[in-house]
Amino acid sequence: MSQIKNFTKGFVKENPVFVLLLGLCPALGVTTSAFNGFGMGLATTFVLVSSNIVVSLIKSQIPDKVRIPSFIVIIASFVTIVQLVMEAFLPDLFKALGLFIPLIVVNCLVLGRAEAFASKKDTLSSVIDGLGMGFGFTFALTLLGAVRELLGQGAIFGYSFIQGDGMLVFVLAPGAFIGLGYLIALINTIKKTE
Amino acid sequence: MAKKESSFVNMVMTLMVVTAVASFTLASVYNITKGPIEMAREAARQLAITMVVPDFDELMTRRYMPAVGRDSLEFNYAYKNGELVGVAVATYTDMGFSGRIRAMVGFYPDGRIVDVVHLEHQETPGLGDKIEKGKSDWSDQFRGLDPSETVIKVTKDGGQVDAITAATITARAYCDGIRRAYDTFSNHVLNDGGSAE
Amino acid sequence: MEYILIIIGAVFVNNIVLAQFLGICPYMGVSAKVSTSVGMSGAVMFVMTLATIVTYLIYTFILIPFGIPYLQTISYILVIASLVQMVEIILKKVSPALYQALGIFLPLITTNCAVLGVAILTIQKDFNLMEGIVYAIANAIGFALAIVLFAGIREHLDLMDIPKGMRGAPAALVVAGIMALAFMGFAGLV
Amino acid sequence: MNKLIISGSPHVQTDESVKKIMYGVVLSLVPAMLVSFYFFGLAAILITLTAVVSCMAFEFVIQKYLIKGPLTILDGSAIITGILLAFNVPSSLPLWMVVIGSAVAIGMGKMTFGGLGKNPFNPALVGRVFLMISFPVEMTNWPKPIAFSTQLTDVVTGPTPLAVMKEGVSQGEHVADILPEVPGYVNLLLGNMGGSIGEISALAIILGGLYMLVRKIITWQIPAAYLGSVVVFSGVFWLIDPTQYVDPLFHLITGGLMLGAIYMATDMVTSPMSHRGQLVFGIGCGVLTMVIRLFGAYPEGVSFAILIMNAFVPLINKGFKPKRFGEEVKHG
Amino acid sequence: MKTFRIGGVHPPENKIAAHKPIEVLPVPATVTIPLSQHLGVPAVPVLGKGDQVKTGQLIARGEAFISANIHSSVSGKVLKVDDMIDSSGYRKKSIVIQVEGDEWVEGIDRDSTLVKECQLNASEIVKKVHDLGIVGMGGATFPSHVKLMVPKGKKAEVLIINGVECEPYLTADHRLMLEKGEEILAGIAIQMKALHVERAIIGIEHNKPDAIKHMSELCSHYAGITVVDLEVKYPQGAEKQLIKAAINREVPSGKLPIEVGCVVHNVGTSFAVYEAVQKNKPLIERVVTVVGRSLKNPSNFLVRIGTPVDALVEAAGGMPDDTGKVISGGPMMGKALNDLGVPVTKGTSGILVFDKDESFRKPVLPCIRCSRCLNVCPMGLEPYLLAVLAEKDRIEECELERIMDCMECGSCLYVCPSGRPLLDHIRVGKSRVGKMIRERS
Amino acid sequence: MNGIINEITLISVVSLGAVGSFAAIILYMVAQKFKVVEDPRIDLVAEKLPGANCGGCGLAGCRALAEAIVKAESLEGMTCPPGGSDVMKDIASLLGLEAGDQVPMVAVLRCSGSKHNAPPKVTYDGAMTCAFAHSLFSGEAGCPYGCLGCGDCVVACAFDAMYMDAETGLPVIIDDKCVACGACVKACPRSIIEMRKKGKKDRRIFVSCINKEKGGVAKKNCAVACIGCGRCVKECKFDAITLDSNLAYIDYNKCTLCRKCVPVCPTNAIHELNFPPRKQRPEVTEQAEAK
Ligand SMILES: Cc1cc2nc3c(=O)[nH]c(=O)nc-3n(C[C@H](O)[C@H](O)[C@H](O)COP(=O)(O)O)c2cc1C
Ligand SMILES: Cc1cc2nc3c(=O)[nH]c(=O)nc-3n(C[C@H](O)[C@H](O)[C@H](O)COP(=O)(O)O)c2cc1C
Ligand SMILES: Cc1cc2nc3c(=O)[nH]c(=O)nc-3n(C[C@H](O)[C@H](O)[C@H](O)COP(=O)(O)O)c2cc1C
Ligand SMILES: Cc1cc2nc3c(=O)[nH]c(=O)nc-3n(C[C@H](O)[C@H](O)[C@H](O)CO)c2cc1C
Ligand code: SF4
Ligand code: SF4
Ligand code: SF4
Ligand code: SF4
Ligand code: FES
Repeated sequence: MSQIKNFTKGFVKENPVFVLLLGLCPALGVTTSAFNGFGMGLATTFVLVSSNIVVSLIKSQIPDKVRIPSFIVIIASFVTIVQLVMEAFLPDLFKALGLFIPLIVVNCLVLGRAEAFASKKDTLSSVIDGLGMGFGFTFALTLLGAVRELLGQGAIFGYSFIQGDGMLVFVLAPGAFIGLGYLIALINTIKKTE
Repeated sequence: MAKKESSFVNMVMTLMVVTAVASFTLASVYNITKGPIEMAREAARQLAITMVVPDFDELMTRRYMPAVGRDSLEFNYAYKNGELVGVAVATYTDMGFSGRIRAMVGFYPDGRIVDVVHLEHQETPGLGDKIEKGKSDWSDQFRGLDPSETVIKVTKDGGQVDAITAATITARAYCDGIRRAYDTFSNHVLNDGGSAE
Repeated sequence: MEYILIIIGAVFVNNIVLAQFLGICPYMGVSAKVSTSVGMSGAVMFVMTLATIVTYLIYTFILIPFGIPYLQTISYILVIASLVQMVEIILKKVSPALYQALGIFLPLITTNCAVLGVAILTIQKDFNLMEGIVYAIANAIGFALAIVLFAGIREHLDLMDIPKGMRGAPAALVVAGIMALAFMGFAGLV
Repeated sequence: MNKLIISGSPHVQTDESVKKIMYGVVLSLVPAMLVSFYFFGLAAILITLTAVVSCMAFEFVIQKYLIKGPLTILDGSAIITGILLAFNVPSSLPLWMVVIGSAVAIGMGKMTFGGLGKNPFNPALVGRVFLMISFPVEMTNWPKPIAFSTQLTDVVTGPTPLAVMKEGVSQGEHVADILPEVPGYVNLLLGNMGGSIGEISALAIILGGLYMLVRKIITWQIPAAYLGSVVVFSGVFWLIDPTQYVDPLFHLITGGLMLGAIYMATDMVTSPMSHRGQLVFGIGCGVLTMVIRLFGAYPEGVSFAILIMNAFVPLINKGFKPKRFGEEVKHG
Repeated sequence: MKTFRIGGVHPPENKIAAHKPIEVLPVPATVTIPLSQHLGVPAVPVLGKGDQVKTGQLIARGEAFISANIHSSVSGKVLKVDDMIDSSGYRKKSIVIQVEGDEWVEGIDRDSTLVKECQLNASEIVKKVHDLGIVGMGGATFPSHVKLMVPKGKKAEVLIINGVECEPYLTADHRLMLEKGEEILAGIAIQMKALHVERAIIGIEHNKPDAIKHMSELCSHYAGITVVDLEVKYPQGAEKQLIKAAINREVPSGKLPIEVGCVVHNVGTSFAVYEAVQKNKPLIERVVTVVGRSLKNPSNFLVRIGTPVDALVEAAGGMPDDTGKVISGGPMMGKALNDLGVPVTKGTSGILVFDKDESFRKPVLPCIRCSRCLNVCPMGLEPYLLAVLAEKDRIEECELERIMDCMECGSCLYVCPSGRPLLDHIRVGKSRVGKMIRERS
Repeated sequence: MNGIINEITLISVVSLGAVGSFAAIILYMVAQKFKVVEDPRIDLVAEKLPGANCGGCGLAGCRALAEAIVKAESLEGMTCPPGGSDVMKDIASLLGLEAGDQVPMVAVLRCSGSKHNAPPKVTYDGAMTCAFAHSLFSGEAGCPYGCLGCGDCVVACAFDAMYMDAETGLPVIIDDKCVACGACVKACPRSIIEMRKKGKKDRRIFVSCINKEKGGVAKKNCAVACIGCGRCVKECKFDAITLDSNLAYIDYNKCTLCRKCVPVCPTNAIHELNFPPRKQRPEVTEQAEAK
């Protein structure tokens, strides 16, 4: 697989959210606005790429039985770094994302990629894979956030188009499920016609 | 590329090393960010205070227990040129629609409300979150009210505050928080003869 | 009364899956059949309760006294992961029958945000140990309710020929959305 | 000789058909519709018409262009969905919201799953609850009934009897003090109260229900279990503390209970198959309705209760099978 | 009035030929006699091409336990023993006989005088029934001698005689009861003797008041035989439902009536038993109702087995122009024919001629889950579920849902407002489940 | 550096290190004490899998999938969304599953009883399932062997490799999409579809009929039925064709694709696929349907 393909596959063909259905909790939980989705996506990308690098570097030093705990520790460290840095420098976003920042640690996507990819491939590929998947994740979250923000508040990235409120339901929990459901249906159809 | 086998020593060593390295790194990051995090928190508090009291050059902080309620309130006395110009009370209510609402209420020394800003809440976006200054001007109606004259309750409950449409519960709760602040304020500030000391 | 409010709140009003978006992966993944979803629910309840207890102890007796609460995430996940693995290995040996019923779901739960989420929320909400345990169990019941209902509907949809584009995840998510809509009716119960 | 036709047995079929059933329901809805037109006037007519037309239009568009399957808009089910959706909104609702509600009811509630017969949730209720959550302000703005009104804007609004009751009780007033604030029981029965377009007249709805029972469109199990459990549940609380809980009759004839019990819970697509299951379903609806009415944030819980019970239907169908012939071995 | 409890439907009765006395149909030019006219193993021919036969002569022997002898219904010459098209269009081994005169085998008493007394003991009766090829005339054509032999360890208490004729249109049993009531009762007495039972109940539906009256009167001369008046409801004639209706016992799932001490026989079977035991006459003719709304002359014919169907239709006024469907049997359980050259067999109770406009099924629409099918299923099954499970080939689940209890009565398909082909799918499911069960053991 | 490394660092390292090693020790002891003997390949396969335990495969975690694969000794129906096809390929080579060189096969329809060749005599009006139609009657055309045209095979094909041709009433197999899974063969109640060797350049020759009735009877129902005349058997120099119960069958292992038998069939029952057009038209028969 060429590195470019490796990188681009995350956007649509193997999009972690739309196609692989991984990391759905943050995808649903934080996407009340496009910006929140974007922020969460970047945070996840950072963790993904960093832990991919570290894992691919030290993979041969890890005995099997403690492989998963070790990976988890590595990932958790990066998550905590994100947590601390974000709280220090982006306190508003930190508040908005809330519980879902520490939960990056259990995002199936991160651990899955560390295990499936980084623990087997060389560092460069791992980085590219991490970036591709991360951006795909970011793309998905931003898109879902934009849709929900547009329908729920009549705005995108905070810029309002309408007076008053939109359809509140899209800001609330049901809207997350419904929005994602129809987005996946849409992506499926697009993929098929391609 | 031979994998290490899972012997006892290997396992413990590996995990120990990994955790040690991880915690070392984290501790470093923690130490670096500790300052900024506190600054950010402080800045947020400062911002809220400046929004609800007149211009000041000195702050003094005290905590008082309210007559009703589990936790104490934080009183920020604001002085300009040594003179008390206002008190910013960080108050709370547990009557909100979902969880505790915290707000900062500013009083003139005579007990009139300067302004109110929310600090923290989990009310429903689009409904209860209209208490936020940025989302709606609903909370502006408290400006200049004197709680000793105006009943800080929603009209449905016989007060003089207009409720938020379709979010009476939140409005009711917000009033409760403001009253808690005022009652404590009047106990500790007004009844003390208007001075903090 | 306190406990009853916690239970009603966690099961109906703030259902862990339908309102808090935790544990969506197993919710989508292990809900194809009612029988497996029941097994999964049992395993979640077991692990969630255990994890909440252990992490609570770690938090109050290690992280707080030593002034290192920022290590919450990393220590929690480490403990949960080892705990689950340990339980799995023990179960496999001691009670193969129980392992068949629950154990096969255990590895799935290690990397489940519901468990870690509830552990963190227990601390955030200032619960004491007993409240934390009740909270964990209630959340597990909420998870069970959501996933078993959902599995029932999915089995039903399996028999219908739903439109091609909606088959699988999209229809499942829309169903989850409508269930979340319906559960909003419980608003204000606590 | 012409070609013979071959098929498996049986070779005769009833002349009952989906169309006949659906139009039977539509017919039975006429009394309630007339009452609503009487009290809410032109606005009610407009909303009902908009809902029916847009429901049919959405079904047509989706079937033709998205699913590309056979067209069935004339089978009458979309008409029912439209009418019942309209019946579940206040007469002051802006028409564009009615259109959104219809789109959600048909698009999300029904066609997402392939159309008639495949939806797990009641489409009209999906639309209604969606609107309720999306536009809480407009959806809880209840015009006061005025005979033969042609007014479309600036109507006088007021809370529904249930909302008055809930608000009053939550403020610590006694039921006896609140009751004078709401219309008397006869008026409640006839429909002279604030509320959604079609839910106001319990009498007209019961009339329609009887017609459907006689035509065997519905069975008695669900309405009976539903209403019965509401009476029992509210009765118990009423007996315990009549100052805080109003009597069962009030609960029966206010709000959307009648409409829900007779038309929405009985939707065969989204209710259990066996009689035993239907009883369980009805009881579940009744209990949930009362839990929400008495303890929840909403004064009314019928829509939510039915939707939640819809989610239970597959499990009920699994757990409550019809009685099998030869199930228990009888001796002698 | 009694009836069974669960389910049931009320299709329009259309008993057009109810008042038509039984007519004897002339012997046709050739007859085709299939070797498998009964449930169980096909009979084995005992003669070959070119052989000369007499009416009533044994031409094929049922050698297995569940099988039946077959006798020639005419006299003449065997044209061939070959595969002939049967009612399904598949070819089945049959004996084709060219009719020459009508010469009967000796020993057959063709006199119509009633012979009530029966000297034979139980096993002799069974042997006679076996030898003379009597099978159930109620539709299933189960060899009657098997049913007259109570298995070891079981005890028969009641003989139930099925005079229900719940199928619309059909009137053969009705006419038989009116015209041959005496003989039927004599037959019942013989069957009671064979089974060693003291009690017999004749179940007749309320829409045949004349038959109820007639049979009740005749019964007064017999000890232990009573008539029970049953509410009109399809499928009351089905064995398990009839037992439930008549004596309120439920045959457990997968079990035979003898489990609850019952044996069920059709009135036609009783008549055939009478003729076999008292008159030595094998089962070579039967009453067939030929009806149809456009048919000029709906009739009840006494027909020789092997007569081609078109001869019957011809006798009833000829095939109407707009015929769409010809059914062998009743409208609920019968089989649509694709060739009118096929013969009448021991199980043919009627020939129905449908106009084109009543021949097609309703257009198939999606199931609206109205639960009508489930409410009418007399076995308490969930036809809508069985049908989808079968359609999706989910055979194990079909078995768990007790698909094998389905007796193919067709009530579900009849009642479905969406016109779903429920029974078609269920039949496929049943055959697959049956195969699975057989492979398992 | 003083601000960055201080006693917090020390406490952190010590306490987390302690937790970590404690976890390791527990894991080790538990693993030792409760060792369960398993197929060692499960571990190998599990190692290849991502270990995300996401449940995407429909099973309870990666190990469950590994166990299922090893137990089934096949990868049929097993997928791993996070790992993708690469992982599955890895596993396949690990277990040597795809090793043997399989002869490429493809499904062929051995019936040409189209509406034109075998005109319907009656109208079927029941459920559109061949299984039921087969049990009910011999078919609209009367051929008890021929295709019923309700498309059970098409429904069974998970690869969209079949469709019903509305004109002929027969299913059509799209060679390129067919993966020879055999689902259609199982689905057909009349065993009309056969799995045959794909042949050189995809060329195939076969008798497109399975009717075992006597020639005359068969021919009455269908113009292109094999009548069992045996001319092809005589024509074939390689003994590839056998005649059994009035039906010729071509053994694809013996057939050399010489196509000599095709023109001699009086009913055009022998089909040739993917051959270039013939130089001179066979003069024996009326033109075969060129489709
Ligand atoms: C999902 C949901 C969220 C809600 N959020 C709030 C809220 O944040 N604040 C609030 O006061 N009411 C909220 N409500 C509405 C309350 O349930 C209640 O109906 C309302 O406060 C009554 O106020 P009204 O008298 O102004 O209509 C919410 C309702 C639902 C269903
Ligand atoms: C395989 C099989 C075995 C049977 N064995 C007996 C039997 O031993 N004794 C008996 O009285 N009837 C027996 N029966 C007859 C049935 O009870 C029943 O009378 C027959 O199947 C026709 O009934 P129906 O028309 O309701 O289907 C048997 C039927 C079948 C199919
Ligand atoms: C759905 C159904 C309906 C039946 N209806 C009749 C009927 O009306 N009259 C009848 O004699 N047998 C009917 N039978 C057949 C009986 O079940 C049973 O086979 C028969 O009475 C046994 O008697 P026999 O063996 O003498 O035919 C029906 C069977 C089924 C499955
Ligand atoms: C008795 C009866 C009640 C019905 N109730 C509803 C209803 O509450 N909401 C609705 O959308 N459709 C209703 N329908 C119409 C139809 O069944 C419904 O649209 C299906 O759920 C669509 O698949 C009803 C139909 C009948 C026969
Ligand atoms: S055909 Fe079978 S499933 Fe249908 S009603 Fe009759 S017994 Fe029940
Ligand atoms: S009768 Fe027909 S429409 Fe009704 S449930 Fe049964 S199959 Fe479905
Ligand atoms: S079912 Fe399988 S063998 Fe048949 S056509 Fe489709 S892919 Fe080919
Ligand atoms: S080939 Fe077989 S399964 Fe396919 S349509 Fe013909 S008969 Fe049916
Ligand atoms: S992201 Fe929450 S369970 Fe997978």
